[in-house]
Amino acid sequence: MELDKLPKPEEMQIDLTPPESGWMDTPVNMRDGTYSYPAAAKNLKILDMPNPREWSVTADDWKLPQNWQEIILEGFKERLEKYRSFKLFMDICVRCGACADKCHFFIGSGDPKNMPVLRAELLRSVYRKNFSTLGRMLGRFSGSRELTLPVLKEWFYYFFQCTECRRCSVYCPYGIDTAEVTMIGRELLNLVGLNINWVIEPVANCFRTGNHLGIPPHGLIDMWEFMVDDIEDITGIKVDLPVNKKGAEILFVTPSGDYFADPGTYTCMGYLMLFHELGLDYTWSTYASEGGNFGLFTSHEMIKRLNAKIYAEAKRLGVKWIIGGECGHMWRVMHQYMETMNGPADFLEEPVSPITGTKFENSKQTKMVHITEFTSDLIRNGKLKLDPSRNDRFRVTYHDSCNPARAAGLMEEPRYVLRNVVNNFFEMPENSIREHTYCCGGGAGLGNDENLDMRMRGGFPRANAVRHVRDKHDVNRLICMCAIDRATLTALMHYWAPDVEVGGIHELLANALIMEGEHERKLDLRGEPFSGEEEDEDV
Amino acid sequence: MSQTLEHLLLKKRSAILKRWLDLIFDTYPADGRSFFASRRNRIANPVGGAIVDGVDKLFDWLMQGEKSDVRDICVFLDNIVRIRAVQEFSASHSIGFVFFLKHAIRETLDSELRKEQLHEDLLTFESKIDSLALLAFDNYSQCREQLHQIRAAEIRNRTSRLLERACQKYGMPSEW
Amino acid sequence: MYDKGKIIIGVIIFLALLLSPFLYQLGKPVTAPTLVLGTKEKQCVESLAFMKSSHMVLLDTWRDEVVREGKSLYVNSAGKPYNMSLQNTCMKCHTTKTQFCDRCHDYLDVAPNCWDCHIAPKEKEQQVARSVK
Amino acid sequence: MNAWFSVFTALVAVIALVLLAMLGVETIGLKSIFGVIIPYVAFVIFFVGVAYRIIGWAKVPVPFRIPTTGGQGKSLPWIKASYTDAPWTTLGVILRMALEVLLFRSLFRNTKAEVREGPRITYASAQWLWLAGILFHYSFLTIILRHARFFFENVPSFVEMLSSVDGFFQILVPTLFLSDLAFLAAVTYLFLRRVVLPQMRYISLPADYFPLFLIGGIGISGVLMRQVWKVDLLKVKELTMGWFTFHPVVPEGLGTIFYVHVFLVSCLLAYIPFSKIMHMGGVFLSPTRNLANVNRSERYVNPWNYPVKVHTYDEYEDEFREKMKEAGIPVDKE
Repeated sequence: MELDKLPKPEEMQIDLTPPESGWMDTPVNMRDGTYSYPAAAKNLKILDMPNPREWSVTADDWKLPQNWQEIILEGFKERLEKYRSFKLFMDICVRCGACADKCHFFIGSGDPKNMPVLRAELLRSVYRKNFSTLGRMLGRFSGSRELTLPVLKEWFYYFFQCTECRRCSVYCPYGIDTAEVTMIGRELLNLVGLNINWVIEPVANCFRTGNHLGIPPHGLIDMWEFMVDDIEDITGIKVDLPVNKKGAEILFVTPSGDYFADPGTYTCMGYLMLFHELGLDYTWSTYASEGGNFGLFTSHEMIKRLNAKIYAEAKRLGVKWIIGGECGHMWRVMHQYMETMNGPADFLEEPVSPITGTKFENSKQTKMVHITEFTSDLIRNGKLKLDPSRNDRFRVTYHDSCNPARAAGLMEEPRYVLRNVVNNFFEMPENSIREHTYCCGGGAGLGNDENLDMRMRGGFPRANAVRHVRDKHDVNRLICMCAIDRATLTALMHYWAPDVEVGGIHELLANALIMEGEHERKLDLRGEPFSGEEEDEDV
Repeated sequence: MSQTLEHLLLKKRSAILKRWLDLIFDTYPADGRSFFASRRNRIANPVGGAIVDGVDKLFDWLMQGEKSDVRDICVFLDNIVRIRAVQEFSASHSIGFVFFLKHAIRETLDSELRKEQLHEDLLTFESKIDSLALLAFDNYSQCREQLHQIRAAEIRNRTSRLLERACQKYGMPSEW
Repeated sequence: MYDKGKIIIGVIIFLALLLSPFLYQLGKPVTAPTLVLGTKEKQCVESLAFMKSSHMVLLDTWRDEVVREGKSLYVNSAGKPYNMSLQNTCMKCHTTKTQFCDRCHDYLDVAPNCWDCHIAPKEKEQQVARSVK
Repeated sequence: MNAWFSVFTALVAVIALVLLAMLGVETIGLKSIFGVIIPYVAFVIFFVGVAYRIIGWAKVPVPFRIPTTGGQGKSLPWIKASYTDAPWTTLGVILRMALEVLLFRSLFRNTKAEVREGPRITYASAQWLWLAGILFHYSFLTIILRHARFFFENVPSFVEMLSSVDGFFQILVPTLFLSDLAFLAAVTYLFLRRVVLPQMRYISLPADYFPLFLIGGIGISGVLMRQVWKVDLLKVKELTMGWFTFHPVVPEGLGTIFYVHVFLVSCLLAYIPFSKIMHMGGVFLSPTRNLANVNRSERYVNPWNYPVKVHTYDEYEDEFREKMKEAGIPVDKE
């Protein structure tokens, strides 16, 4: 640019400040770093999903089927007849704006279409046009509009810019849940082949091989054995590794992020050590090796297709009940969908802890217990020997993952475990934890690389609350109960609060766990000395 | 900086800062603008909080004259630049906010500057703002660079165990 | 799952509340109360229409003028003077509170605060009731 | 659509309705249409429309149990669970719904923390929306209940109590009701909020302003009729009792303001089934609020659950059998 043509500072803002035109007339601006790449055709083919093709988000032509409008409207109608939530949420919003400043994407970006109310209005406007008498009659005055290509692009952009975290739903006077709206919005997009690869590839992999990365069974075994070796190095104990073991009492399912991705792997080692120490009769499965379910980010049908493996495997192996590991959206599926979709699991028994004899009454129908429910019961009954001082190097805070907090009500159990395994635990500000928790910004399939800027923006409210406790209490470890969190919060902290590391609950538990026959432990699961830097030289 | 200009800047501090903030918030969409500008707590409105605080500190730093420490200012600057580095598309948009201060000062002190013939002093002060902008540019580049590192680290982390195992098993170098 | 039973009960309750005025009266015509004027006088202090809609304003003005300003004479729009007194002017004609004032006030559920201070003139029925007691 | 255009459109629509009533009654003299026919038609539309909409929702199933948990769920006996925010009993659900419907519980959560001077963060609740909402709905309800004196021949006793409490301060003659004041204040706040806050202005449609103006118009015409252009209440009740006894009469001498009021109310009634005001029924049906968080302890049936294509274990083992055997993983076949 020539110097004399440089814009003045006040001119620079012109293209950023939208004119006071209404939202209906403001088309979406796809910027690099804020959208996700489309799903590869091969993945759609594996899943028999419609319109597999290679296409680009920034291209004008999205290679849609000729009658795409008809397909979407047909799908719209079908879903209005199937989901009361959807129909109701289309009808009763009064646009009071209570949700507006609750969305982490809006808080971080200021983009008005990230206000939950407007995100839903993107669908509602089309709903009014096609399914409401007054809307059809009054046209734009009632806030209705045609389903055009720009509208569709807007849907794609903003429904893949919602992490389905449900924070807005907590504040809505009518309980309107944007996650429900986004889920249906994505289902509609899927009907014409609009989806993102970071969702569809894990789905395709999971469908075929049982886990998101598409690791075949022998690869899994290899990974687990690797962990067993690491544990032996650290503790001197070779832990059991039961895989696909028929007749075991318990099937253990956890997200595959725990097998492959740091820092989830340390949590996974924690499970292995805990179960070994208890002498639990349990098994891992290579077929049902994925707790996470990216079907949740695709369609209700896809949730069911992927989730079916859990009960099927439990039945095949003849276990009595199931324990689920630390994961976020996995627990939304297990808690709210699994039993309705693939149950009743009457071939299983009501879960009873073999160690304490505690009946898990709250899981008597689904027969699936959350690992922190299981562990907190152990601690409560004094079944674990713990030395929390081993974790003294860590000043810990806890991030409630959206789904366990707002869709399952799991808030106290993880805290109870944490308080028993660390000495320094600090809560983040009240309006950013428990049911008010801020999303990591990378849930619902948005945790990909191309979308990094958007994630950093969306995750800023969370990171900012972490920074608050970091500055106030020198917090250096952010604990979470979700595989996606462990991955995306790591990146988020790297950018916003570089001295805070991310980890899982059972990693810290395993650090503190005094195992029978262990040699003197100097290193934590990450191979770092318990007491901090001064012993570095000894090692 | 002459006594008079400093005096004026201090006297009109709040007006200048307000104008500067307005200009910064104006770079956001109308609806976000009002949300960011609303006086709220940092947990509920972290962007607004960081910008309001940051602007305050930057101005004070500029007023400190010779005593000011560059390391301090980098921290304050970072609070704002780091946010804008992931919000805005272009570098100029991200760091241009520094120059808005010039605009805010000229606008707020217009008549006084004329009356007291302070334009020369102003130029001196403005060159300091220019240095600030250069620092902001460094800072912006660091942020973007960091994002690239995060990207790489993330891909590595995602399958770290697999790769480590593969390297071990097949004798490949583990550094990559 | 539909929860049809609960919803239908809810809708029925709502609709019943809506219909309650119709059901309560059950189609019987309601006649407005007839007032016993108690006098042969053709003309009240002001016009009939005004008295019907705004007698409370007139009485309120009277009260204020008598109590606060010590005036006692009211000249109506036709120039005719009246003594501003509820008991000596109004009730002189409309002698029966129960059959004049109350009929309308009860019908329309209006609770005027006149009788917080004033004592209604004794009516025959009341006297009878008292003597029995 | 520009935000101001939305305000303008809605305002013009309501003014047009007022003028229509004035014109119809004063100039053309269609008192029986505005006093009887339109109210009847509006009532029928309201009655049938509301029932139709709610039954329309009821016909659609709730396939999954999806409560939003606003607190600790019921799990181990020694963990304190939140009875109303993550209810696990029917009573808990009823209480949650009662809090939601009667006290606007979720809106009340709208706590906004504020930084005061100094390093400490204090949390102050900024619940103006909640307050205005509560004021608006409760004063509206009070006003409707007070109107029962026109709906029943023998006025129920609670109406008099309500009126005496409502007119407690005895300001002006006839007494100015507190609910009228609160109502007009709340409507004004709700309107100003929409136009003053840019993000509210951005999301507001003519369909948001129209009912506000309409309801405001009803309130204003009502207060005017009570305080300024007084009407003969005996005649008003003659007319209203005419409706409810199916012996409609149009008494002479009722002022135009009365017909304007009645016409605006009729418009509101007829508009409700087509509008967002249906939230009054919808709030009861919201699946994120009216379901117990007993997802893992009780069966929930999806009426349209259908079989889907899955990848079975046999298919899986067929693909990986050799590798599995090699890795020492037990297999079903061979």
